[in-house]
Amino acid sequence: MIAQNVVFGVLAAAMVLSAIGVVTTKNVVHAALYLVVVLAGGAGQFLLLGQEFVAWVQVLVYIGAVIVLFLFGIMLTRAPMQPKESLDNDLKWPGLVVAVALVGILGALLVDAFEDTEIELEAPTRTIEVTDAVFRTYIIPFEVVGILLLAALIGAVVLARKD
Amino acid sequence: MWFLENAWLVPLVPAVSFAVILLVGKRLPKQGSEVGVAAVGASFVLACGAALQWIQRVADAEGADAEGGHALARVIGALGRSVGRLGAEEAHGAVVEPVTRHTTWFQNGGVELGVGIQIDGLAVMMMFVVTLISLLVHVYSTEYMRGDRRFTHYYAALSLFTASMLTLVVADNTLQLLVGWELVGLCSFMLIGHWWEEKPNSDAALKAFLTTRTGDIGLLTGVIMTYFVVERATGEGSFSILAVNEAATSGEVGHTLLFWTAAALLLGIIGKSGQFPLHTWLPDAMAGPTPVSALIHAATMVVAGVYLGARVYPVFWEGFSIDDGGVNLMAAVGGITVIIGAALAFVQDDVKKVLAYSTISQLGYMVMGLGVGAWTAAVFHLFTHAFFKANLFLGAGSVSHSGSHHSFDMKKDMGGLRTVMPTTYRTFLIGTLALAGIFPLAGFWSKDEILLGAGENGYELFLVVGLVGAFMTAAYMTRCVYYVFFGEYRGGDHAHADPSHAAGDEVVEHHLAEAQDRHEDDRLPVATAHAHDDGHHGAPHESPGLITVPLVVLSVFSVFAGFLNATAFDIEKFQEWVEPTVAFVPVEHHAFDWTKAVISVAIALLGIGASYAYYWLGLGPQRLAERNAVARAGKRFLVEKYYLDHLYTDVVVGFVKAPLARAAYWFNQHVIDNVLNYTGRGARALGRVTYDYVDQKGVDGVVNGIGLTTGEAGGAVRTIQTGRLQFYAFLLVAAVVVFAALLWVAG
Amino acid sequence: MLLNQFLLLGAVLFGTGVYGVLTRRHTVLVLMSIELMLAAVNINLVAFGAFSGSVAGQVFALFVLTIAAAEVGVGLAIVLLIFRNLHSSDLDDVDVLKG
Amino acid sequence: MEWSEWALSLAVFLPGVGALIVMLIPRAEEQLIKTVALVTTLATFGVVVGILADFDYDRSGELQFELNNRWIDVINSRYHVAIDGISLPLLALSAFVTLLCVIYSWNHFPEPHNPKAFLALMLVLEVGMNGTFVAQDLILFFIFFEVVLLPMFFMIGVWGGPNREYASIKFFLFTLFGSAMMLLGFLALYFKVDVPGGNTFDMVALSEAAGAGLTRGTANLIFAGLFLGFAIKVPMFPFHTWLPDAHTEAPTVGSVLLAAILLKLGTYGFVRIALPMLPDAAEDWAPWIGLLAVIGIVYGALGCLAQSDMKRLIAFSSVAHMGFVMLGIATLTDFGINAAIFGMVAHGLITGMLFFLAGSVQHNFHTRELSRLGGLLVQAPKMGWILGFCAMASLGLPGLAGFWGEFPAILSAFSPAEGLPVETFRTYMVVAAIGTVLAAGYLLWMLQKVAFGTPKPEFEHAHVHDVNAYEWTAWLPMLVLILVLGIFPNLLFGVTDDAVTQIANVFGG
Repeated sequence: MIAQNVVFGVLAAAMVLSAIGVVTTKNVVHAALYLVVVLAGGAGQFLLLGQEFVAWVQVLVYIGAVIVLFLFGIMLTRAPMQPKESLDNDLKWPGLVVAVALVGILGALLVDAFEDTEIELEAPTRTIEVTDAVFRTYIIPFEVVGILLLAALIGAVVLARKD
Repeated sequence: MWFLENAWLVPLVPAVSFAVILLVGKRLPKQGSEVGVAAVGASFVLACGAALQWIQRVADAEGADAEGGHALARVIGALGRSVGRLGAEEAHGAVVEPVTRHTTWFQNGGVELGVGIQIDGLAVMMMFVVTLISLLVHVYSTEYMRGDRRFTHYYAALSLFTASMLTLVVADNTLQLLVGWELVGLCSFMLIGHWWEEKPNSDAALKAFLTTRTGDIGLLTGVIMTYFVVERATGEGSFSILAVNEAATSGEVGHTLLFWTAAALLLGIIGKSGQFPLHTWLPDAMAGPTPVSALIHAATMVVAGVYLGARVYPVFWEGFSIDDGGVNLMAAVGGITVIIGAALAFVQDDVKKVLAYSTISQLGYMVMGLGVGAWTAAVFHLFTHAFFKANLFLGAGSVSHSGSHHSFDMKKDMGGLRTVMPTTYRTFLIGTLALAGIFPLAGFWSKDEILLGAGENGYELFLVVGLVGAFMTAAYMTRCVYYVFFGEYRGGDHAHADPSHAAGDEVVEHHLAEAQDRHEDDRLPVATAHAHDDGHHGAPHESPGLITVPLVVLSVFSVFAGFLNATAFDIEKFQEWVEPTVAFVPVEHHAFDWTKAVISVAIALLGIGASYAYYWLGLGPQRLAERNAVARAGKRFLVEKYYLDHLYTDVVVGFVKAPLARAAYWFNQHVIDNVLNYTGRGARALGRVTYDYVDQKGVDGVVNGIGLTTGEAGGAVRTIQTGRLQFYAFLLVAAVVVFAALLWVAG
Repeated sequence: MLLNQFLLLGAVLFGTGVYGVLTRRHTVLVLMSIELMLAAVNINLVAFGAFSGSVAGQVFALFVLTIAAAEVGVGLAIVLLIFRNLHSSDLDDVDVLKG
Repeated sequence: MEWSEWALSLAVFLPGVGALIVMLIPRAEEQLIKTVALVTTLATFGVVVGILADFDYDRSGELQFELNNRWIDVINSRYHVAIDGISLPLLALSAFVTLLCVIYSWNHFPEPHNPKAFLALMLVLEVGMNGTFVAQDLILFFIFFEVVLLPMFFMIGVWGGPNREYASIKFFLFTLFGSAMMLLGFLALYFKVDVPGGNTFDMVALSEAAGAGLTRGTANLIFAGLFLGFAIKVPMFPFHTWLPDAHTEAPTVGSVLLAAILLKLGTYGFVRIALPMLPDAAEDWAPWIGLLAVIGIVYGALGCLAQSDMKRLIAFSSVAHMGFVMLGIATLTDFGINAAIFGMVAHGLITGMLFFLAGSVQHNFHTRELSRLGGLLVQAPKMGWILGFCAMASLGLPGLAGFWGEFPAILSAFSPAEGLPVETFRTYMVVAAIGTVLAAGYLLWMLQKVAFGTPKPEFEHAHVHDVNAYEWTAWLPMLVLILVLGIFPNLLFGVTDDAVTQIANVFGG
């Protein structure tokens, strides 16, 4: 158990630091790369929890596709690659206060609610169980999401098309 | 009993007529006027039927009360006017129940609130007066308003007015009374603003509506309080007038509540009946057509306030402790109005305005009468005043219609008309004498009774006020008669040459109307329109029969109406028929006092004499105002109407409309609307300054910070414009956090 | 392992995301911050799934992923469009529609 | 299933079906699109008329046409719809006004035209409005409440006036903010209230529980959330600033719907949710609500007097009128709440009409500047008279509908529910009565500016059309209703009374 906790700690620290990087860095490309670290860390956490499938999907879809998309977006909009004076608006301090307060209240609520509840890990969830659930119990949402993706695809093409 | 039980038909008939005139009036041969006349005629017949049956009912009750006897004989007897023979009847003590009918109007909170009729002597009397005068005005208007640009609308509004006024009269509950009250206000608005193309007219209409509406704050709250007066006494609220009166007399309602109810209702009366200090709208209301002034702003609508006072009199009686004598709010308001109204009548050049101020003053008498406990006298004065004041107004209308080219300026456009307009002159003179209170005309009897009541009930102050008022009334009316009918005719051709010079807006008005009629939309300049004037605008001449007949009818009433309650000859029919016997207060009746009567007539004659000496004989200090600074200031004070109009228009309305409303709006746009944006700006500036201090330290940073903040100001303006998505998101999140925290802490 | 350690991690990531959404001026960065928030939600879902021993958590996490992908796609398309028309991707500059 | 079970769902979702069909029709087929929209709203109105006919008026205090199906089991939220005497008039109003709006827009489409999108949005809007009035489950209510938001956002943002972007975003964010607070309140109700049978979003059960198990503090806090949500929608002072902007910028039909129905969602929320579910908190809050209400009355009136734009003036008058409604609610008496519901319907009809008129005036003169207008009665007498009629109705002339919303509200303030500070409310009463005079002031002032006098030189030869056939069709029913409700107020009071009495009983009133 200790090993797992150590791994968690390392991953969590990396994630939090990278997340802060995402929202504070002055370079847009760096932000995207920081985001990669956060997401990869998330995948790691999933593995730690024995949820293999979703972990790999996270790696493939997010890190593989979404981030690439972001980088494309950054390049196409000629976002400032070099450190710019400020990428922030003037809500910095109020925003920080609110965000900290939000974390505080969420943390307090969570601690209050779950205290020292342990996660009893059984064997890692097998992919077959997941697919089983997706294609039986959640088949309708699955199809809906499929349509949504299609619509988003077409929508994106229509929007971005030059005409 | 049929007429009494079905008295709801009386308002209903004109109401139907209103709808008919509105919908098909323009297509009828006489453009709807025939419908109006017929409907009001029918109402008049119904009202007369109700009056006869009420008299019979009173007689029956007395018959049952006394030794009995043949009812029919008593009715005939009661109707008779022969002095002495029947006057000795002792009527007191008989209880005559009002005839009531009602049906559910709406229910609220399980309480059913009704609409219905309560017909008693007071209501019957009012029904009679309203329908009679309305009928005469309808007939008169067919000639007077002939060719008007909105003839049909005029008749529709008259019908609606009659219906609303009668609704108010027959109402069995204060709420329904309020409905009628507001509706007559609406009709008054429509008719004052009848010629709304010209701004002064619509201004006058607005002023009338808003001023009476100001009084209605009181009426509204007062009516509401009557509901709770009943609730205090019986446990269940009600607007029923009978219930209110019973509750007020029951002694179970606290005096404070009754006082405030009475005070609130009095405010309503002040607004509607042109009492000081809300009287200023009434003279302006003369912007409407003259028959309207006669019907609405003299004889009927403006007495609605007095009627209300008479209707729920026990509330005032108890609330103001009228029994105690001395001074009370109601009598004071009435007394002040008597004097200030009469004083203003002296400086008017417009004959209608003289009459308007006279109306204010006479209404003051009525309110004062109620205030001093002379209920019957006040109501009797309402009754007689309606006839002679309508007579005077219609007479003034007749003069302007046929004698002065539609002008009402008696100094410039009238004079010497007594020979060319003999009928008008005679009827006007009768009206004047009746108003002045000369024995034995109608005004004498009613005014005398008010003075008598004031004297006997412990209100000596108001006796004096009344006498002073009587002197002034006689004097200004004599002045008015002098300018209109005596001296040289001054209405030469100058009115034609320079129409804008004429004081009455109606001149321009009427011609415009005719120009429009003849040339449809092709609007001609006023001067050209004059070229088309034909015979009836030429030399002064007597008005046609449609105008003079109503005048004659009214002067007959002005002469004889007073004998209904000629206490000097022991006739007390009016009191017997009209005074309520159910849920009423013990008002005192006093024997006729010859001394006081002689004094009051003498004072009136003195007033006439003084005026006669001043105007006819040229005695006294002529043109004083031009020579003496004090007199000039005094006159100016009067001409400016005590500056009350300035107070209301410039100070009150001006303040509400300009600084106050603008300030509120500014507050809205710049404070409330921007509180979010300013919060953001403040926070931003604060953050920036802190950041600079922490981060860059030193003077440089401060300078930078100031520079940035100043630069921000420009951005902030833009901030207001764009709505700043992220800023709103910030607020959203912040609020969620705060609420979550609060909920967590609380739960 | 405690359930809370995952949940708290999620909370911190979420808060960071909120901060980014509120303060970043560049549209793409705002989108990234939203991704951050979604990632935090995913961690919560998966943690609860593991805690309760059901696959529902995973399945929902998958849905979130899909929807996030769709959102990024459409979002970037819009950004592209705005950029093409305004030559800026600064959120503060997106105000042409105002009067 | 019985008619009585699916009737409400039909009334709610039929416009949705219509919207779908409209979206499937090619944009060029304008005539067909309009016809479909008209038929849909007509059919919806038909269904509502059927409901009106079938409604058991002797049991108007009970829920009727009830349907209670499983929906989201996880959170114990059910598809529960039903109506009683309170929701019935509002549902009818909603279907009625939408129909008239479709008729009015027949040839009045604002720029950029596009009837397809416009009508589709209007139909979706109707789904939300009807749904809100019939929902008996908080989640369902919330969803419909939010559905209303988007179509209106687009209506203002796309078809609005020159400053539409600002107005629409302001409207959207304001109400969204309120909704978020309201949702928090709903969740708190779900978790905190002791209801037999476990946590629930069911409005009936929550009303019966009447906040059982909550401490006074918690209840007050939850009420605060609900208050924010509803008060912004009403809108109450000082949350009203979105309203004048939204109204001024919105297209005519948008303004009408906004005034006639959308504002009522807020007040309806108070009556249906906030008061019965949290009676204790309501008592604590009532004096403050009353205070804000009377401030709104006077403040709105003053705002009106400062306006130079006819439509903005009418918009501000809404603030004042909704103040009367809220005053009625704040008294927590049956009289007051009845008045509030009457006021909602009356305000919907009257202010809706006024916005229609403002729209037509603008259509004719291409301006709404009061200083430039004048002599409407000369150029378009019928329109002028209708404007006069509506102004009179709006200032609360007895005999017209507006009076019955104001008078009982003022009356109830004389004697509010037990436990409320009597003197405070009597002060409110007097202030509200003064408000009626101010109302007369600004409305007549507007009437004088617009209708009286002679046309200004610049418009002397303008081509002005008087009320046309479409306008007559759309307006006449409203005008008739204003008159009929004014003369026979029991048509409405009779329906609402029982249901209202039940709510007010909680407060011992």
